[in-house]
Amino acid sequence: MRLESRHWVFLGLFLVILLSMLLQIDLGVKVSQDTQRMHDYIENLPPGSVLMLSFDHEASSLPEIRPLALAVLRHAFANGHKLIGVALLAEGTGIGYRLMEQVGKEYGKVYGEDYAFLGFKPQYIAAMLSMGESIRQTFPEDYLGRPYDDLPMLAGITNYEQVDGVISIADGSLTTHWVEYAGNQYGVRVSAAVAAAMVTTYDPYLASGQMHAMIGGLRGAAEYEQLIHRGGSGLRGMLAQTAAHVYVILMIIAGNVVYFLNRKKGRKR
Amino acid sequence: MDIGTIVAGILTLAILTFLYRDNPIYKMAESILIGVAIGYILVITWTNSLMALLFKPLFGAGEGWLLVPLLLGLMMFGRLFKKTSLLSRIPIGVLIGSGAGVAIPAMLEARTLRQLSATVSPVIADGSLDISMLVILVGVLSTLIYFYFSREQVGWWGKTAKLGTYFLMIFFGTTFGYTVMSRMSTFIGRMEFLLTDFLRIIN
Amino acid sequence: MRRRIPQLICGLFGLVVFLCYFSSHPTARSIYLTVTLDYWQIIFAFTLIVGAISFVRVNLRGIERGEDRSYRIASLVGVITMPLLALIWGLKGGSPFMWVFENIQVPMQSTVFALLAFFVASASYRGFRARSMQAAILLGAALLMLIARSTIGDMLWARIPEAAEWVRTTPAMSARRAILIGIGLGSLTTSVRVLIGIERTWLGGEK
Amino acid sequence: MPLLVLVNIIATGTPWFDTGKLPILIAAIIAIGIVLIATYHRRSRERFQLRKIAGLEAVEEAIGRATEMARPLLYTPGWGGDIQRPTTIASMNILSHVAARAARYDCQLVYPTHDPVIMSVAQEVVKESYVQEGLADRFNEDNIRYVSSSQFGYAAAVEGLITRLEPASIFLLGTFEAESLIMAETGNFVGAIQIAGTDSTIQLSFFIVACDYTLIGEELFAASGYLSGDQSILASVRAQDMMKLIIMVLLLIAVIWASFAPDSTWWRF
Repeated sequence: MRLESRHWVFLGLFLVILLSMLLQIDLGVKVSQDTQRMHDYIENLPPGSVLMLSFDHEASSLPEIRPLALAVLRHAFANGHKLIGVALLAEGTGIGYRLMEQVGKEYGKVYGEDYAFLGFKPQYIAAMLSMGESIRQTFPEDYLGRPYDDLPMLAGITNYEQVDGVISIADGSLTTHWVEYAGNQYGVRVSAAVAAAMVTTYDPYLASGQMHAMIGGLRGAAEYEQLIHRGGSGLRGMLAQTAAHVYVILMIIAGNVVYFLNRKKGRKR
Repeated sequence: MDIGTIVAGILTLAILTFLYRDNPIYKMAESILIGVAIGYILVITWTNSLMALLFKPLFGAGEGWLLVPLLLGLMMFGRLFKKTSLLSRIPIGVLIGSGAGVAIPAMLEARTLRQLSATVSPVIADGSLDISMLVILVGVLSTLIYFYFSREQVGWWGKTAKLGTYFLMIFFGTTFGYTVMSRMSTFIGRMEFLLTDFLRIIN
Repeated sequence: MRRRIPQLICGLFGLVVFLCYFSSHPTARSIYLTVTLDYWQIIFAFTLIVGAISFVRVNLRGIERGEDRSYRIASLVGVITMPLLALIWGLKGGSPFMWVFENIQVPMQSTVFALLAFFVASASYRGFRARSMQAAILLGAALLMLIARSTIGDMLWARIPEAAEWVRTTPAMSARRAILIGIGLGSLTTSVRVLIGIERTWLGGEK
Repeated sequence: MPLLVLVNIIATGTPWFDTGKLPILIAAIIAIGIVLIATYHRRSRERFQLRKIAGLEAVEEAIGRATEMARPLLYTPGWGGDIQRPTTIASMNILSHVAARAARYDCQLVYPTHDPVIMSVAQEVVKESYVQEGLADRFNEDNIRYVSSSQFGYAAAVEGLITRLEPASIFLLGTFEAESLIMAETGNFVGAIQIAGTDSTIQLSFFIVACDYTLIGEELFAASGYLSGDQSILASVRAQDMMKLIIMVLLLIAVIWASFAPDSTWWRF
C-alpha cells in the first residue's frame, strides 16, 4: 500500500469529520434575521392552515436539502398545519414523499387527512400556472395513484386561493419561477428553503418582498432546529462543518509551508 | 434494517473507495451507476417528453402541428445508419439556430447590459468620494482591459491589465472560499447517513 | 446541398426565435416557447434514444472483445432493467423503479458529489502556493473568506466578517461583472456567426 | 397547443412589438452590425492586430506531450451545457483543432459527454478533422461517447476514464458545474497537463486552483479563433473588442453623469 500526500490529506479530513460527528456536540448558533422571519411566519399561521411544499431539487443535493426540509416539516406538523407536497423536478419526487411520510409518522399524522403528496409534474412553469386554475386538474391523482377526490384533506382546495403559502425547497433556480408565476400572478405567498449556494441569488427577491421568507444551507437548518428546539442534522453538522473549514485553512497553510521549505532547500543546493 | 438501506450503504462505501485509488469495487459501482442513470433518464424522458409533449397530444388530441417535431426527432435516428446519417444535421440545425436566436438578446440583456447598468453609480455623491463605487469602477474597467485582445499588454495598458488580473484573483479566491462550506456539507450528509442509518453508531 | 439545407433551417429558426423575443404578443410568445421548450425537449428525447443505443453498441462490442466483461454487463443490465421495471410496475411511489432510483442511483450520485469535500481539501493543499503576486492574492482572498465564514472569524476580530463581505461584494464582484460582460460578448458574436451562417464547424464535413 | 393556452393566461391583447425591449433590440442591431463590419470590412481587420493569450501555446504543448508519451488525450465539455449554448459551439471549434492534431500525430482522443446531441455533433466534428488530415481510417467513433445524463454519473464515468487511461493531457472546455473539481483533481492525481476553460464563473475558481492553464470566460471564445486561424472567428474577436471599447466609454460617461446628475436614469435597464 503506497500512500501519497493526497491520501494523507484525505485521511485527515475523514478523521476530522468522523470525530466531530461522533462527539455529538451541539454548537449553539446565532439565529439570523432571515431564519427568524421564516420561523415566525410558520409559527403565526393559525393551526390548520394549508401549506404547499414543493420539492424542486435534484437527488445529489439531498445532504443539504434534507435537514432544511425536515426542520420546516417538523415545525409545520407540530403547529397542526395541513401540508400538500408536490415535486417539480423529477428527482425530488421520491425524496419529498419519503420525508413527509417520515415526519408525518413522528407526529402521528394521517396520510390523506393531515398531508398529501401529489407527485411530480413536468414542465414546471406550466404546472405552476395550471395549479393557479385548478390543482385537481393538474394532479388528478396523488403520488400513490389515489384519485384527488379520495383524499379528505384536499376537499375544498381548488387552487392557490385556498393555500396559505408555498414553500419551495430548491437547489437551483426553480424558486424564481414560483415567485414570478405563482407569486406575482396568483398572489400566493412564496417562501423558500434553499441550498447555501443559492442564497445570494434570492436575496433581491427577499429584499423586494416578492419572496416572503427564506432559509438557506446547513447553517440555516441548524438555526431553525435551534428555534424549534429540536436538534437535527443541521445542528449536529455544525461542529463537523466548522472543523472541516478549519482543516481546509490548515491545508492551505501547510501547502505553503511545504512550498517555502522546498524552495529554501532548492536555493541551498 | 431494511434492504434498501443496506444496498445504499454498501454502494456509498464502494464509491468512497475511489479516494484510495481506482479499484474493481469502485469500477463496478461506477458501471452500475452509469447504466441505471441512463435507464432512469430514458424512462423519465419517455414519460415526460415523448408521451406528455408529443404522443398524447398528437395521437390523443390530434394536434397535427406536432408532426413537425416528430419528424425532426425521427431524423435523429438517421445517425444509426451510415447512409442516412446526414439527416440528423437538420434537427441539430434547429437546435443550434434557435439556441443562437435565444442567446443574442438574452446575452445582451442578462450578461452585458444589466451588468453594465448595475455598475453605474455616482462615484462622487454629495461632494464626497464613494470608495466602494470607485473600486468597482476600476475593477470592471481594468478587468475588461485584461480581456481586450487587439492590443499588446505593454506600458500603462499592460499595467492596467495586470491590475485586472489582481481583481480576477480576488474574485476566484473569494468564490473558492465561499463554496467550501457547501462542499463540506455534502460529505457530512453522507457521513450522517452512514453513521446513523447504515451503521447505527449514532442516533 | 448537404450543408446548405441544415444551414438554412438553422438560420430560419434562429431568426424566428430572435424576432419572437421582442414581442409579447401571444402568438409570438407561443412560438418562442414551443420551439425552446417543446422542440428542444422532443429532439433531445429522440437523440437520447440514439445515445443509449450507441452506449449499448459500444459495450456489446467491448463484451465481444472480452474487455471488462463483468463491468460492461453490469452497465447494460442497468440500462435495460430500468425501462423494464417501469413498464411492468410503473413509476408510482414505492414501485421497484423508484426503489432502484432511491436506493441505488441516488446514494451513489450523492456520494460522488461528496467526494468533492476531499478534492477541495487536496486542491487547497496543492493549489494555493504563493508563487507569484497573483497567487498570493488568490491565497489571501480565499483565506479571508474561509476564516470569515467559520465561527473563528468572529472570535479573532469582530470586523473580519464585515471585511470579507466588503471584498465579496466590491472588488470580487467587479471582476465577476467584467467576466460576465466578456462571456456575454463572446456568446453574442458566436451566435451572430451561427445566425448569418459563417459558423459551420458543427456541420462537420461535406460527405 | 397546450402552450398556447398557457401563454394566453400570461398575455392577452398585447401589441406585436414589446416597447420595453427596444433598448435590447437597438443593442442587438448595433452588435450584429459590428460583427458584420469586423468580418467583411478589410481595413478594420488590419487595424486590430491580436495579442497573444497565455494558455494557448499550452494547447500545442499538451498535444505534443501526449504524442511523446504515447498516451491518450481526454477532452470533455462539462455537464452544464447543451448544443444550444454558444460556449459549446466555441468548445467544438477548439475540439476540431485538437482532433486534427491528434489525427496527425496518431494520438488517441477520448471524448466523454453527458449529452447525446453533443455526442452526435462531436462525432461529426472529429471525423471531419480526421478526413481533412487525410486520415479518415484512424477515426474511431466509439471514442466519442455518451456516458449518462446524470451529473454525477457523468462525473463518475470521466473520473474512471481518467484513472484508467492515464491521459497525458486533459482538456476541460465548456460549461461546467460542481463536477469541475472532481475531474480536475482526478486529472492531477494521474499527472496530466490540464487545460480548462469555462463560462461558469464559480467553477473558474476551482479550475484556477487545480489546472495548469485556465481560459477565463471570454478567452475560451477567443481561443477557438486563435487556434483554428479561422478568419471569421478572429473577426468576431475583434468585434468583441470594439464592443468592449464602446462599453468602457459608455461606462465612464455614465458614471461621470451619475456623479453630477444623480437623478437621471437613462442607463437603467
